[in-house]
Amino acid sequence: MDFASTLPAAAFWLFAAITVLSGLMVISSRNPVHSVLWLILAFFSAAGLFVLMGAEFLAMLLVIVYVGAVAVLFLFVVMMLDINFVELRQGFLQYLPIGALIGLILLAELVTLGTAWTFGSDISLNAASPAPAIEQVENTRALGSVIYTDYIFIFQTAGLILLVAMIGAIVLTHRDRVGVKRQNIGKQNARRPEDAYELVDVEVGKGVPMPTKKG
Amino acid sequence: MTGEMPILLPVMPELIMGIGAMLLLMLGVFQGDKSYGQMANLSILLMVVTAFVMLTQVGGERQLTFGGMFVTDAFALFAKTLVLVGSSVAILMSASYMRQAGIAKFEYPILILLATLGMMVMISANNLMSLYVGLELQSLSLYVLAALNRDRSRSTEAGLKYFVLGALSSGMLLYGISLIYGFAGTTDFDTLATTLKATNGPEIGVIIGMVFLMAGLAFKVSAVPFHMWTPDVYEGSPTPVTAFFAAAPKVAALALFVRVMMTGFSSMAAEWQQVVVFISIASMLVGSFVALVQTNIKRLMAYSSIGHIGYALVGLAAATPAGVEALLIYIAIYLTMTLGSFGAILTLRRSEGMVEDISDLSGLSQTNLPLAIGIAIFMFSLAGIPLLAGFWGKWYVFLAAVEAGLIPLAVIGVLTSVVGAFYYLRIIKVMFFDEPAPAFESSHGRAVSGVIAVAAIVNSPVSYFVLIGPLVAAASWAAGSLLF
Amino acid sequence: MTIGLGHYLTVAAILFVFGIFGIFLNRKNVIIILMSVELMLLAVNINLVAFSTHLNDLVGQVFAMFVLTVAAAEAAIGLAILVVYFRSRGSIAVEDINQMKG
Amino acid sequence: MMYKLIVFLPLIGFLVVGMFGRKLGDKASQLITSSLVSIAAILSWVAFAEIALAGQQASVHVLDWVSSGTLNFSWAFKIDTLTAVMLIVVNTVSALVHWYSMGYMHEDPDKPRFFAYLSLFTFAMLMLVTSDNLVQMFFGWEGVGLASYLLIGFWFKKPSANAAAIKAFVVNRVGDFGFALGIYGCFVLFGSVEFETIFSTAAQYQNATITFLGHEYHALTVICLLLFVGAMGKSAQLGLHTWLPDAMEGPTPVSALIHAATMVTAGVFLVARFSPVFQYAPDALVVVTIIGAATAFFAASVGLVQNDIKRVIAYSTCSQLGYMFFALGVGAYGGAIFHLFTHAFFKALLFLGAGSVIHAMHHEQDMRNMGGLLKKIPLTAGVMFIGNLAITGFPLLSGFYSKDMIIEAAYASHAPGAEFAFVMGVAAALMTSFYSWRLWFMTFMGETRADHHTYDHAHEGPWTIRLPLIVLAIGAIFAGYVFHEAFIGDGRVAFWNGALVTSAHDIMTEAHHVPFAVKAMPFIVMVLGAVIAMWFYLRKTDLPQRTAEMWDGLYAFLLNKWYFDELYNFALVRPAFWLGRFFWKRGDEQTIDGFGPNGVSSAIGAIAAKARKLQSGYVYHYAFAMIIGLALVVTWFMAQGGGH
Amino acid sequence: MIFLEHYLLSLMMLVPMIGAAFVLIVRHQDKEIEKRNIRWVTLLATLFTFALSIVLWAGFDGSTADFQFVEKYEWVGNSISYHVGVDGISMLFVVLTAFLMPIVVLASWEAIETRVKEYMIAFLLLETLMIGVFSALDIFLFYVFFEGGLIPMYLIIGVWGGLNRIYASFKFFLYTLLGSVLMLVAVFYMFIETGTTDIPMLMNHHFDANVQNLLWLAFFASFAVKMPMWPVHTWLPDAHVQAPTAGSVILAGVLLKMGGYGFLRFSLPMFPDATMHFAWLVFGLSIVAIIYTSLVAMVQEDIKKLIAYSSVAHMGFVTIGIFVLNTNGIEGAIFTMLSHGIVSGALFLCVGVIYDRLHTREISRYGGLSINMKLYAVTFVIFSMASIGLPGMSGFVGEFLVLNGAFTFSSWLALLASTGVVLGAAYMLYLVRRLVFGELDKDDVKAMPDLTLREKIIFAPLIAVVFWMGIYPNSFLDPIHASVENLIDTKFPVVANETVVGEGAATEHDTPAVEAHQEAH
Repeated sequence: MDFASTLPAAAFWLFAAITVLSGLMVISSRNPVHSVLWLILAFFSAAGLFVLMGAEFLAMLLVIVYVGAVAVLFLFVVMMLDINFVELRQGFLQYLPIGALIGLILLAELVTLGTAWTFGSDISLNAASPAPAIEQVENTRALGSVIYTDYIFIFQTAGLILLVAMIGAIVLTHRDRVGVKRQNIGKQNARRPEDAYELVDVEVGKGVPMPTKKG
Repeated sequence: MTGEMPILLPVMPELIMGIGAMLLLMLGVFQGDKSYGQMANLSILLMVVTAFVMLTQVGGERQLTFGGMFVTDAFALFAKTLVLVGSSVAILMSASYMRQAGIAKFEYPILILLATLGMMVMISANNLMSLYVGLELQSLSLYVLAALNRDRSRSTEAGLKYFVLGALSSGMLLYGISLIYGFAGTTDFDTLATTLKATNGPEIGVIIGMVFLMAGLAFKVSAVPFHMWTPDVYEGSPTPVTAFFAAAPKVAALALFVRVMMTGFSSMAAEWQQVVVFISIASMLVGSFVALVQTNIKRLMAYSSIGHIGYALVGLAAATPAGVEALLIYIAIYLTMTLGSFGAILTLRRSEGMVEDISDLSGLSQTNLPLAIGIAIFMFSLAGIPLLAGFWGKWYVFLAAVEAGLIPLAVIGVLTSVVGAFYYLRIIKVMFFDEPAPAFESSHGRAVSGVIAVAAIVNSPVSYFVLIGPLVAAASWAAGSLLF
Repeated sequence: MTIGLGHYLTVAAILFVFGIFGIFLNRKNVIIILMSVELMLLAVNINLVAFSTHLNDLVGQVFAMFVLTVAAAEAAIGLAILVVYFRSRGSIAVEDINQMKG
Repeated sequence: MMYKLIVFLPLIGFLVVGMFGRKLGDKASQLITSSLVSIAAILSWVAFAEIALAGQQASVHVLDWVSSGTLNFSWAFKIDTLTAVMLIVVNTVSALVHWYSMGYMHEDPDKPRFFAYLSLFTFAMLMLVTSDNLVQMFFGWEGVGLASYLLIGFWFKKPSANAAAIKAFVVNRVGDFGFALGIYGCFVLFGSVEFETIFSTAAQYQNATITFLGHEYHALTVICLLLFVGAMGKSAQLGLHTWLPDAMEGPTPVSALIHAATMVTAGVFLVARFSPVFQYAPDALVVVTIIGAATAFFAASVGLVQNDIKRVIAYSTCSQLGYMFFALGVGAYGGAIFHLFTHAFFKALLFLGAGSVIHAMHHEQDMRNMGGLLKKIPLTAGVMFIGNLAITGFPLLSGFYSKDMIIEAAYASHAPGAEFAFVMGVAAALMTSFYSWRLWFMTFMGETRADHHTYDHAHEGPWTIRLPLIVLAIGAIFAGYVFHEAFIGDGRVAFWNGALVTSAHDIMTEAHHVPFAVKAMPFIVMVLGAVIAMWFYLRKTDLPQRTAEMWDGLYAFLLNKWYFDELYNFALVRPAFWLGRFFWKRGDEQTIDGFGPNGVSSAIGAIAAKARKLQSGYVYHYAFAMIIGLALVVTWFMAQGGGH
Repeated sequence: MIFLEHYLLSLMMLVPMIGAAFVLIVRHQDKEIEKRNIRWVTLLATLFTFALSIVLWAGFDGSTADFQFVEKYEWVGNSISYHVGVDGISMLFVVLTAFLMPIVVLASWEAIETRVKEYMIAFLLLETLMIGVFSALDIFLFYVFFEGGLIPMYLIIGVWGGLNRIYASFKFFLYTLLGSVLMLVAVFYMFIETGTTDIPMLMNHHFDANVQNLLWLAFFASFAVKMPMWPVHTWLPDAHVQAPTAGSVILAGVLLKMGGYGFLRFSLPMFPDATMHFAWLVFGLSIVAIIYTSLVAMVQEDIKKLIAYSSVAHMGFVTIGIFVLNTNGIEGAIFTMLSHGIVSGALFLCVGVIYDRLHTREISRYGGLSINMKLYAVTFVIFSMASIGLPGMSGFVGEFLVLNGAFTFSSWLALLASTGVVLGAAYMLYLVRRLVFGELDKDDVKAMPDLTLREKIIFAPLIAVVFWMGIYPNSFLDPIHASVENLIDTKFPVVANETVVGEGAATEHDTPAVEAHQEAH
């Protein structure tokens, strides 16, 4: 067993174990903050797996986008909402057996499927964007060369998706604060004396009548 | 291919929509929410323009662009026309409701535009990737729209449920895509088709991938057992949004479903037919049974739509050109029925606000006969009673099913339609046989009345003489354009 | 023992099932569900990249990238909805989200 | 044309009076109908002369009726001797009853209706007897049933009248049921329902068989028996007789016309008309003989103890009809018709006499409340005396010729059942004599048992009542003497002229040559009966009472008419209602609706309510459903192995 | 006239629709005048349609079995066409429909006071659909009309019906729908196998025997419910009882006939093998219907329910007549349907007359009507007698022909069916007795006036037709012959009659027998 082949294997086992374990913790932690942290760990280790598979760019993207943005966003929201850490209520265990059974069946099937994968004779001919040899073009460059050309349509649409996300987030969460006093210079400039005050003849013994509604 | 300028002509409608939407967005940002009416009108105009541009392509060849990721054919044109109709009518009907509910935000038409764009991408998708992005563009917009009335807990709950389950479904869909990609080596439908045809007997991985993919698509069309979001989302969302949900996205998702199955997996029909038959039967059953016990009209319409998707899927289950044709006819007619029905629901306003209970329709025929007749037409049409347009849909889908040898499916279908007829009849009963409740306010605006009137005429027996011929011809032409 | 495609697929499958589990066994709060979704998408990405490598085809990686992008957008929307929901109801416990049923 | 007039004049009367009766008024209505029927009656005698006496036949086509496939029949008349005889009987008696009713019904407010019904009846009866095909006969058959129904229920306010009317119609329908089946059988066998065809081809089918109710039978026997069921219903033969006594709820003229002289003899007419076919069905004739004889005996026995004056006569009628039938059964067709002919006179006479009594007694019908009326209404008593003599077969009166002939024929016949018929006939004759005289003695002799007021005011009716009585009395006396030669004597072959199966060497020839003891037998029993009646009701007036007590079981048995009504009520009527209610409540409502529409809809509702619970509102349930669905399908395909 | 010949049927369907359009636009400030105008417009439209139906009858050539007054236009695709026409089997049903319509309009003249406009529109549309059903020569068109008729009838029962109208209207609608959707599937199959929905073409197609059985059953499901046959008859009593008078009349008079018509138009000619195969099933159900429902009718306490049950029994005769597959049976069945259309319609009108006066259908609430309502009593008795099947009236001819045909087929059948004749008399007379006879002892009943002029106008033509049909039925049978005989000759040349006449002497005297037959004709 030579080092060159055992090292990636060891790395795989390490990353895989961490990924799976932290994945489990994400869904089983009581504290959502912990969950987020476990999620971050899962992303990190998954990024490791990506590297092992030779997808460096994606690994980097995963760390930057996910860990840097998405996970932080999660954390932010968790904190913002200030959620009580409610206990596990009744009913969880009630569904666990059947849920676990179904999950296990599904898992078994998917795993069987994964191990059953065979390299079809002419499937590689289907490759729409055959990966160039890593010695000639590194992964990031190779991706970059197709994203803006072959996949420009998808790319643009993905952009629109992000736009929707933005509009959505704004339209849902943005609100005009009521009661906030803002300076309106135009209004201030347009203000005339007549708008501000009114001259009233006060008859003796009658008092001042209620001012009529103005402005 | 790399470096070549892609052909843009086929994608012109989408370009117009996308650019137009962004321009409108800018306009909206500058003008603020008070520009809602203008924005809505401009959005409709944009869609009309898009439709016109699109319809110039009628009669053209099937065209691929962007490396085969985008396809334009008669099928796409047909479905996109329906989608544009659905979306623009939804906007048209919204104005007064949105104002009265205090959510007349300029983003609303923009979101619908973007969702519509997503649908158009879905319909024209010829690649799992474009399928996915189109789907997500649509879905994300819809999630937001569902929660649009953010101060109303029902609306936000609807958005949340829709989002959570939608995310689950797109997870499934993606997992399926990844399996298909892995086992077939491609994401392109045409290549997929040729690959699958070449191998004798499909790879198990492809089948399972396809099942996952179908699960995701079934969610989008709200077929049982992936339907459970539907009633809650329909009930919770603002009514014009529900109207929109019930119309355009259904068309788009069904069109996508058909295209994936009939082109990419055409050689695996034996496998996916089983699934489609299963979900179709389940949908028809759930749609007709559970609707019986509903009291909220919007929920009722949700179950009704589940049932109707079941009927439409009968056409897909046939897996024949006739089946696709039937499905297109069905969905086109369904579009008019559902828009009309929701138009009617939008008129149910009393001084205390919108009402949504079936019992509120009590004695409507005596307080507002034209509206009652309109609703009656929609209900009989939805029930698929002859003389009304809905019967044509049933006629063609079950015809296709019988032709494909799926006689048990057809029998189950017609039997559930009898059960379904019960609750449509119940609405008519409430309107015509019961003692009148107080009349509704007539503040719903002329647009809604117009939509109801047009939809009622379309669904009335008039359709038998004027509309059905062209519709069948168009559907047949559209179905024929799919590569079988 | 060489690490083959099957290993990666297995990891992805486990993650995916965890994601599913997280969605339907979770009663605590919705954020966990959103995270479960992220786990599912991660599983998908592992699949895609694994296939991409073994098919020697960049499409998988490109796809994974778009999935990442969309997942981010999805997370944003999801969190936004979550926030407005919390504002209107004061809770995000999954068990409380059943105003509408039947 | 004359034949059409004969038949349609009463119809015209019915239509005119039926539609405009209230405008025309009572007098005009009565006169119109009575005159029209009288004209018809006169024309009938003319027709009788033309046809029977001159040995002619006629057939008249009026209108096509039904043609469907090979089935064709028309409204058409077949006038032969048999028809001519019946025309006389029907029209004459009808005319007399019309006139009689003018007197008898003068207090009734609904006279136009009554006369319209009478004319309707006459028309229907004429259609029956003149028919040239089975269906038109059936038309008349049902038509007289309808008229009978209407007339029995004429006093529709009386529940008993209504019940009797319905009973008459429904029991007759049972008979018609057989008749109709017989018609269908004829069509199947002969390919036609027209008499000409049937009679002319009957011989060819004498060995033919027909599959009836899954078995193969002799075709003509089956058909004859089915037709005979019809005859039994109309002629109140044993089993289907129960309606006739109840029919006495109708006004008395109706009883005279319909339930004595004409309608009830339709069965006899039918069998006689079908004699060309019956002669090839000896088994059927045996049945006819036995039923007829049994009826003769049964009805006479019941007549012994009845107290209602009309019921006695009704059972008497029933009994006499039995005679006619066994006459037919033994092949003495002419004898049967002759008895029908004479019976029409004396039975109508008896009924109208009874009507006169009832009229005199202010609608009292119970003989126990009569007595001593001889002084008050001597004419009535006289004509009823004549009637009694006639019916009991006093020599030279009409019954003597016809009834004795029948008994002799039964003796002479060697057919199975004939001996039985003879014995029964003689026994019935004894009883006939007894009850007839019992009636007369109870009504007219002794001290009156009526209350004084009624008795004092008892008087003869107007001339419209008296005249018909006198005419009929003349008929009762002379009809037998005048016509016996033609009907049953040596001239019979020429007289019947093929209308009945007669030949020079048939049973009647044999009947003329029976031993004297047999010939004397009817006379002896008649005298015996009369003497016993005298003994019981004139001498020892407490004897009936004591006899009844001594034989209380038998008495009750007879008084309750052999418990036929109770039996039918128990075996048919009540089960029918019980079944109807059972089918309705248990069948339709509980079972068919319960498991059908209502059951299904509530089951669907229950399923829907359960299914609705699944939609719990919880996101995780929804997700769970999705995943279960997915897992199921995946497992399905994994288990299949994916086509590999 | 040429115009009429070419477009007569379409015109007959169009006229009521135009009438409905007119009714829709009738407006007047005074609601009473508006109602009056609406009624007149409706009456005129229906009368005009009736006049056209007379033209149809007059122009009908009874010597041929071909379809006449045929109109055919391409409609959808090249498969479905607008194809209408009549033959001997359908022509008289069209006339019947057109005949009954003015009568029911008159019957509703005063009985319907609320929502007159909708009411009249519903009836006019119903007329169009009913005429359409009987004249459609395209199975799609037939189905559309057949089912479409449910809508107005549903509304008529539901809006203007009695207390329990909602249950009845739902039951009516769903029951009928359930039956006919199965037929729809069969129609699909036939369309796919033959590529056409054209009825004459389908009649000439021979389906495989096994397929025939299934198709036959599917059609049977629809027509048996519509007939209605036992045990799917329970919707009828409810519908009849709850429907307004005019609705009951149309229901009994026309809608029930669609089932029998359907058997004759589809089941027999298209699936002859299956028809023979299943004949005993039909007979069994019909016999049960006749006996069972007659008994049930006897114990009814509601007049309309009684008549409704009697309809079921009468329809039992119809189905027997149809399936004995000989000329007499089928012609008798058609005739019975026509007669029943008139008679039971008239009986329901009779019920309507007293219902309008006393507002109850309970038999025990009436009695002795022949004292204060003489004309009414006469009318009622006439129709009762016609219903019983008294010779000389319409009911007899059909019943006679049916039973004659049945006897030819099997004596058992005729025997059992004939029991209905006895029971029919029993329950009808029992009803007559309780209704019009007896003592007049109830004050409110005493106060009821006799028939008004309007009611006399309603009943006069019905009575006339009842007698016409009974006395000279050839007017109605002549147009039928050719079509029925064509049907039997082409589809059922050999029918296994169980009532077989044995050889006997017939062989020896073969020639004379034939001669005798020839003489008889």
